[in-house]
Amino acid sequence: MTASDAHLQVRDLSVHRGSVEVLDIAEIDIPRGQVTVVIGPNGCGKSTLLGALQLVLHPTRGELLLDGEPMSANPVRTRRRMSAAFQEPLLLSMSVQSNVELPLRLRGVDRDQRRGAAELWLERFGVAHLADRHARQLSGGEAQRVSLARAFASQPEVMLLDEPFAGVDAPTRAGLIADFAQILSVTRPTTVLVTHDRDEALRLGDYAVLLIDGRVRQTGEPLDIFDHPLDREVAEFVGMDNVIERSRWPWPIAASDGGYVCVRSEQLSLSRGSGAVVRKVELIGPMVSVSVDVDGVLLAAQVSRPQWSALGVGVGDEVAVCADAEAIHIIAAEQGTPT
Amino acid sequence: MTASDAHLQVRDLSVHRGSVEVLDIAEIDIPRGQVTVVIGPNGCGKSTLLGALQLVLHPTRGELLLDGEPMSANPVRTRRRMSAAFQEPLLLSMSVQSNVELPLRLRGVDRDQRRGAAELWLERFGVAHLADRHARQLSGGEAQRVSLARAFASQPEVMLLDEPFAGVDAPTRAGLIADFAQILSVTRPTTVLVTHDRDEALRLGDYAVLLIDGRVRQTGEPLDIFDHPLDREVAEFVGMDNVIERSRWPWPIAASDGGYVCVRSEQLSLSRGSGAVVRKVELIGPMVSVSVDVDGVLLAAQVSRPQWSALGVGVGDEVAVCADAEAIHIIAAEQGTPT
Amino acid sequence: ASEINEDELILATTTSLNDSGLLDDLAPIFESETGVSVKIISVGTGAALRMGAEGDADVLLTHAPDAERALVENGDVSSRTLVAYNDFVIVGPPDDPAGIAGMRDVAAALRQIAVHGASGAAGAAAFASRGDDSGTHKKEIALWDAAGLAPSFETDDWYEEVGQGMSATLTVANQRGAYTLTDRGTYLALSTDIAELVPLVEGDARLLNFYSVMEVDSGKGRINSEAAAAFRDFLLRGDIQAMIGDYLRAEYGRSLFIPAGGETESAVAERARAE
Amino acid sequence: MELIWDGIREAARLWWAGDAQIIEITLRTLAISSAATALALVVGIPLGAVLALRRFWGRGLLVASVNTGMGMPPVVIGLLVALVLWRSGPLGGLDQIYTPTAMVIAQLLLSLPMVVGFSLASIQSINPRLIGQMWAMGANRWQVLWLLIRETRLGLLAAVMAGFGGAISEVGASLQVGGNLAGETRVLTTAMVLETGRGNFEVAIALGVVLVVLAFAVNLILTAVQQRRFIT
Amino acid sequence: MELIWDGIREAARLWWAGDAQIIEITLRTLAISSAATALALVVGIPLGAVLALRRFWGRGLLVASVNTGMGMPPVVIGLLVALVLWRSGPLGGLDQIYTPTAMVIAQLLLSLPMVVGFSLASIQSINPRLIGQMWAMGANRWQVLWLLIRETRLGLLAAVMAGFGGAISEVGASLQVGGNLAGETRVLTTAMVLETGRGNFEVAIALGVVLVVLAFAVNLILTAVQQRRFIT
Ligand SMILES: Nc1ncnc2c1ncn2[C@@H]1O[C@H](COP(=O)(O)OP(=O)(O)OP(=O)(O)O)[C@@H](O)[C@H]1O
Ligand SMILES: Nc1ncnc2c1ncn2[C@@H]1O[C@H](COP(=O)(O)OP(=O)(O)OP(=O)(O)O)[C@@H](O)[C@H]1O
Ligand SMILES: [Mg+2]
Ligand SMILES: [Mg+2]
Repeated sequence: MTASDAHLQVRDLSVHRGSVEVLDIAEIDIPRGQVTVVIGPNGCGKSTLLGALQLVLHPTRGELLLDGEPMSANPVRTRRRMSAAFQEPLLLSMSVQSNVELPLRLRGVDRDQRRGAAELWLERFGVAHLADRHARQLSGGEAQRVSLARAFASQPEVMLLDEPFAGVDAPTRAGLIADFAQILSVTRPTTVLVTHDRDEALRLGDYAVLLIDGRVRQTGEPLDIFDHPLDREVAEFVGMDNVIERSRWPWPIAASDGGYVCVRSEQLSLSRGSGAVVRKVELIGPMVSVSVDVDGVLLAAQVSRPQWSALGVGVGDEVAVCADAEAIHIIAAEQGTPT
Repeated sequence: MTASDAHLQVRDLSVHRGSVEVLDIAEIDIPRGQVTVVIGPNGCGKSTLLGALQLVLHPTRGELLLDGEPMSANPVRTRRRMSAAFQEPLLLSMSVQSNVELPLRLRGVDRDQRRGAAELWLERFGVAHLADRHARQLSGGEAQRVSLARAFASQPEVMLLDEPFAGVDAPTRAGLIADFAQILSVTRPTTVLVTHDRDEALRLGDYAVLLIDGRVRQTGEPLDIFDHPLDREVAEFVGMDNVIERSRWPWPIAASDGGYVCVRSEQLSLSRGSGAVVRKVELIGPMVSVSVDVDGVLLAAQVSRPQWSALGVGVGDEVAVCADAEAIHIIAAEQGTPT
Repeated sequence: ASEINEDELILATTTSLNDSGLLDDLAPIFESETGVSVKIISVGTGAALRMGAEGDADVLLTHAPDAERALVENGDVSSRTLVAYNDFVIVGPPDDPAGIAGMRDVAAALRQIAVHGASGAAGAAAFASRGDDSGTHKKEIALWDAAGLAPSFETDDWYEEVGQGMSATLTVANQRGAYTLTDRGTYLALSTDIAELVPLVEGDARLLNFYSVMEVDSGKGRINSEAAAAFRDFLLRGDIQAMIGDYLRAEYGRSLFIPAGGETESAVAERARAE
Repeated sequence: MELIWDGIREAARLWWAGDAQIIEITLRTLAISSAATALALVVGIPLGAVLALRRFWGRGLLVASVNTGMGMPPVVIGLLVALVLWRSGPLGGLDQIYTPTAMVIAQLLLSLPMVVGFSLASIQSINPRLIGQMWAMGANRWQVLWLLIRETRLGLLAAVMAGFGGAISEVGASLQVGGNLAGETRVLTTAMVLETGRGNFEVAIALGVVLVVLAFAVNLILTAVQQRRFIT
Repeated sequence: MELIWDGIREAARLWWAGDAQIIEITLRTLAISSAATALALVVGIPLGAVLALRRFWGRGLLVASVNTGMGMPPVVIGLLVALVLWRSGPLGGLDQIYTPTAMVIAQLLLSLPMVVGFSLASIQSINPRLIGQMWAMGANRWQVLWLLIRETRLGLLAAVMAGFGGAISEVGASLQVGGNLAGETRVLTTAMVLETGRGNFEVAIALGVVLVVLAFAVNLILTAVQQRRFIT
């Protein structure tokens, strides 16, 4: 991505909360018209980053650029090119309809247009029947959907969404994510989306930024981050259940010392045979999580229930374990032990 | 379960919010020392049910029994046998430590014991380092963990948890769920847990109650509900992606008219062969979602990426589709169209 | 609880008298002699008389002879005795637009103020009335009556009803450059702060200001009649009368109150006219 | 005690009889106190918002001063205003002493700290993240103020009522700067003081009744607004 | 204007010289107004909480009455208390008229509506779900009240300051029921009125200065408490 493709640019940003520096970012370029997902553990600074981009939290240092211009030159105008749905649905004490209309009202959009937009987006997020409700009288998921509708209703250039689907029920969420991808692909706002959910990150994200402890640790395509974490901590965060020191890895592997071998439990396949002993079996919904012992190294594998029953083994039995060469990711020594 | 196994009993409960009846429950028996998960779409009344059990919302009709005694006889005493973590982490404006100690303080527990309990549970939920922080100065996930620690710190007989892990990051969540299962299996409080997450429901729930529109639609073992929904709406809620009218089902099936055939996309396996045409392929993280056309009926299938690449087909190609007989669930006509 | 409280005496008096500070000097002497504590309640004249009528005070010290006589006739008070007197003065702006300075006939002076005020001439001075039914206000009305006039704020632009105490009325008159009728005590106390007002008319016998002590009738309820009688006698005692006469004399160069214990008003007026 | 009944009866009678003077006094009272309260709101709410939301040097002292203002005796305020407006004072040339304008100024100064103090407290108790959300929605300074007022209307209306209550019930300053001139600056409270001094307790109570009924009517309306949208 | 400077100088002089009388009056003022405010808090906060949290018939009217109470003129309250406590009144037998007790009662009645009204507004603006959480944690009635006070201390302290300010600065009622007796019921405000009447403007202003300094000191402390734990 060249700098001109970057719609939003973060340069040398430092944000303090209280007296602690919770964000210290050298640079992020957020591509225009795409979805950038921000991932990272709790308290790593994701919401703080969104707050800074929305010019709501004031950085102690650094520059934020929108289309190459400093965002803080005219904060109100900048904010009006953006919209945000924060982590808690912060609705004002007025009706749902008025809440959704509010950003448009603040921009001086006339009544009819406001009304139309609000109705459209409430409908899309499945809460049109709540339009006349007072905002305090909503269930958790309903409030979240209203907050999303509000963020969309002003059709901004840039959208900042903090865990937009966290409280939404599973089937609706699946539906919304599909819709969402479709909506975004049509109107193509630049979107920054914070999420804890890997599926969401992979399905919606064109680009991902991974924060740990207030610093950018990896950026790139979401799938690439999930499959090729750069260091041990990232590997653990992206759900590599097997992060094994290279020296202990039970199978032969390209030489070079140190570092780690990572593989996801889903990507270890089990078959009838020998080489590993089943140590623990746990049913997790439609999947079976199996802990197997290969030459003293415990590996986690996950197979579907039909596959498991076809295998017909139990704790203490021997099975064959096979790791797809493609699925194995190696972290080089110098990266594996970050300072 | 006999009535005496039921720790909490709900009888003929009706709760209004505003002037609308949002909950109308004939009966629920919540088994002692087990985890009952409450599931259902947004706005179905899950939080309202927890509120009523906590004696915070006042029913317009009905009875709530704890150990067979009416809960409302002595509300304060009853509440002190329980604890709750609500959907939004409702912390008071004091330090994190004081928040966690508060339920114990209200029960007159002495200072040292309180402090010990608070430290223990903050530690377990990974937020011990935040003990002296003011409750307003937390990230979303941090606040949620503090609220959980507070619910656990008083070690109550009954625990009511409303989406306890919604804002917690993925790896921590996996860890917490494992810990949680372990903690509960040791101390065995009676737990009522609201969740949107199928994995959580399956891993933690001994018993499940499914609400739709304020009514109990199905109860039983979580897996049973997920695999054997009683009607179409439940089937859709539990994520049966393929709910096909029996008459349109492309394969032979035991006679009897009407009703639906349901199967989860993960449980349709694809293999080289013919009989179906691939219509759409979507990558979702490590899985591949495939839409196939079998005699004009569109079915959703899901396979892992290695499997998919092994198959080596693309849109327009033919594949063989096979539904495990075990995985197919049939909804009889009279149940399939609920009134 | 309906017994008489023998230890305290409630004295209702007018604000202008209390503001002079005289009673603050006398009360401690009475208290140390009798052991009865005196509660000096300073209110408007009307309120003081009303308190007597309702039995909410034991003894009254006021300066509104006509209204006081009504109380006597009503039987609200069992005695009314003159204690001391001083005089009222008409004060006004030093340039004296109505030209009343030095007049002896107060009624004529008032008529002149009225005529001047009604003329509406540029720089015409107003008259500020207490307008609060106090002793001073009642005196003012009587004087207007003597002048054959009955001005009112509603019909006469030059006539203002302040509706406050003497010092406030003097302040208003001072600010507005208006004439007003004041008791000499308050005028003297305030004279440094109301430089815009000078005495213009004084000396008319009709300007005398009589202070009388009244014992509230014991039939009014829990009246401490014994102490009330003692207080009346105390005020009339020679040494106390002398103290009253000397009060602030050094400061102002003249008596603020002229003792007249037990005398009649007409006798005092007679004597004053003779001077 | 019958005095009170007499007073109420007297109030009804005066009002029924359409006593010109009492009506005039009542209207004047309402006009002066409403003007003072309105000014106090226009100045006080933005000031309260600034004190609540901005951190600057000397803010603590300013907040304490505002709070102290709530305890500023009307007599002190009256005296200060009088000193300024008296002929000898710096603004004596304006000839505003003993006019309704002077009373509006004094009552404004009296109710301002109340309005600022309670706006401050109400706005400070809003979730700061909600204020962030307001900015994030693209509100400018004035729109944020408007939204803050909407959100805190419960507290602000209490402030309005306290401010209006403080203004209309005040007497010390009104006497000093208004002079209680009949037909010019006499309001209900100063008339009451006068009637009390006169010993006309019934009339004083009657005026009090009128004042209380007036305040009650205003507050009934404001309370209706305040409680209207409150939901359990 | 020099009057003010004279007054300030006089205040400093009196205070420096340790003038027994002014110290005595100041302490009495503080004692009476603190007692009245404390009582107002003890009675008013629970009342405000009940009005905020419970729905019952007549509640709206009661709320409006409380709000009206904020506009109750001190003179009306003074007159009513006096009518009750005067010898001729129903409680005249208690001999409490012209005592500090009578003044505490009058000031209590004056500051109570302020405390109730602002407790009501503050408690009503708490998120109702948070109150649910308090109950859910097993708090009994009094513990919930305590937690509500903790949560709303911002608003409540404003109420305390307004209540204290109203009490200490009030003069009409104190004069009527206290009688301004030297050494017994003379407080700063009534002393100010007396000195003003006597033409001792410097002394009056000096007393006013003492009063303002006192109110400022108290409010400085309360403001420090109020703003202490507030975090952006
Ligand atoms: N304070 C309120 N006043 C009126 N209606 C309310 C109120 N709170 C919730 N409701 C309504 O009551 C119903 C049940 O709400 P509840 O919060 O129990 O849902 P829920 O199952 O917890 O949903 P979610 O998954 O979104 O948390 C919803 O339809 C909601 O709109
Ligand atoms: N108001 C505040 N005052 C002080 N510190 C704060 C405040 N809010 C958040 N923090 C701290 O700042 C850090 C970053 O918080 P932030 O909310 O950005 O985290 P996050 O990545 O969004 O986490 P989550 O996934 O839990 O929402 C955390 O360590 C948090 O404890
Ligand atoms: Mg966050
Ligand atoms: Mg809920």
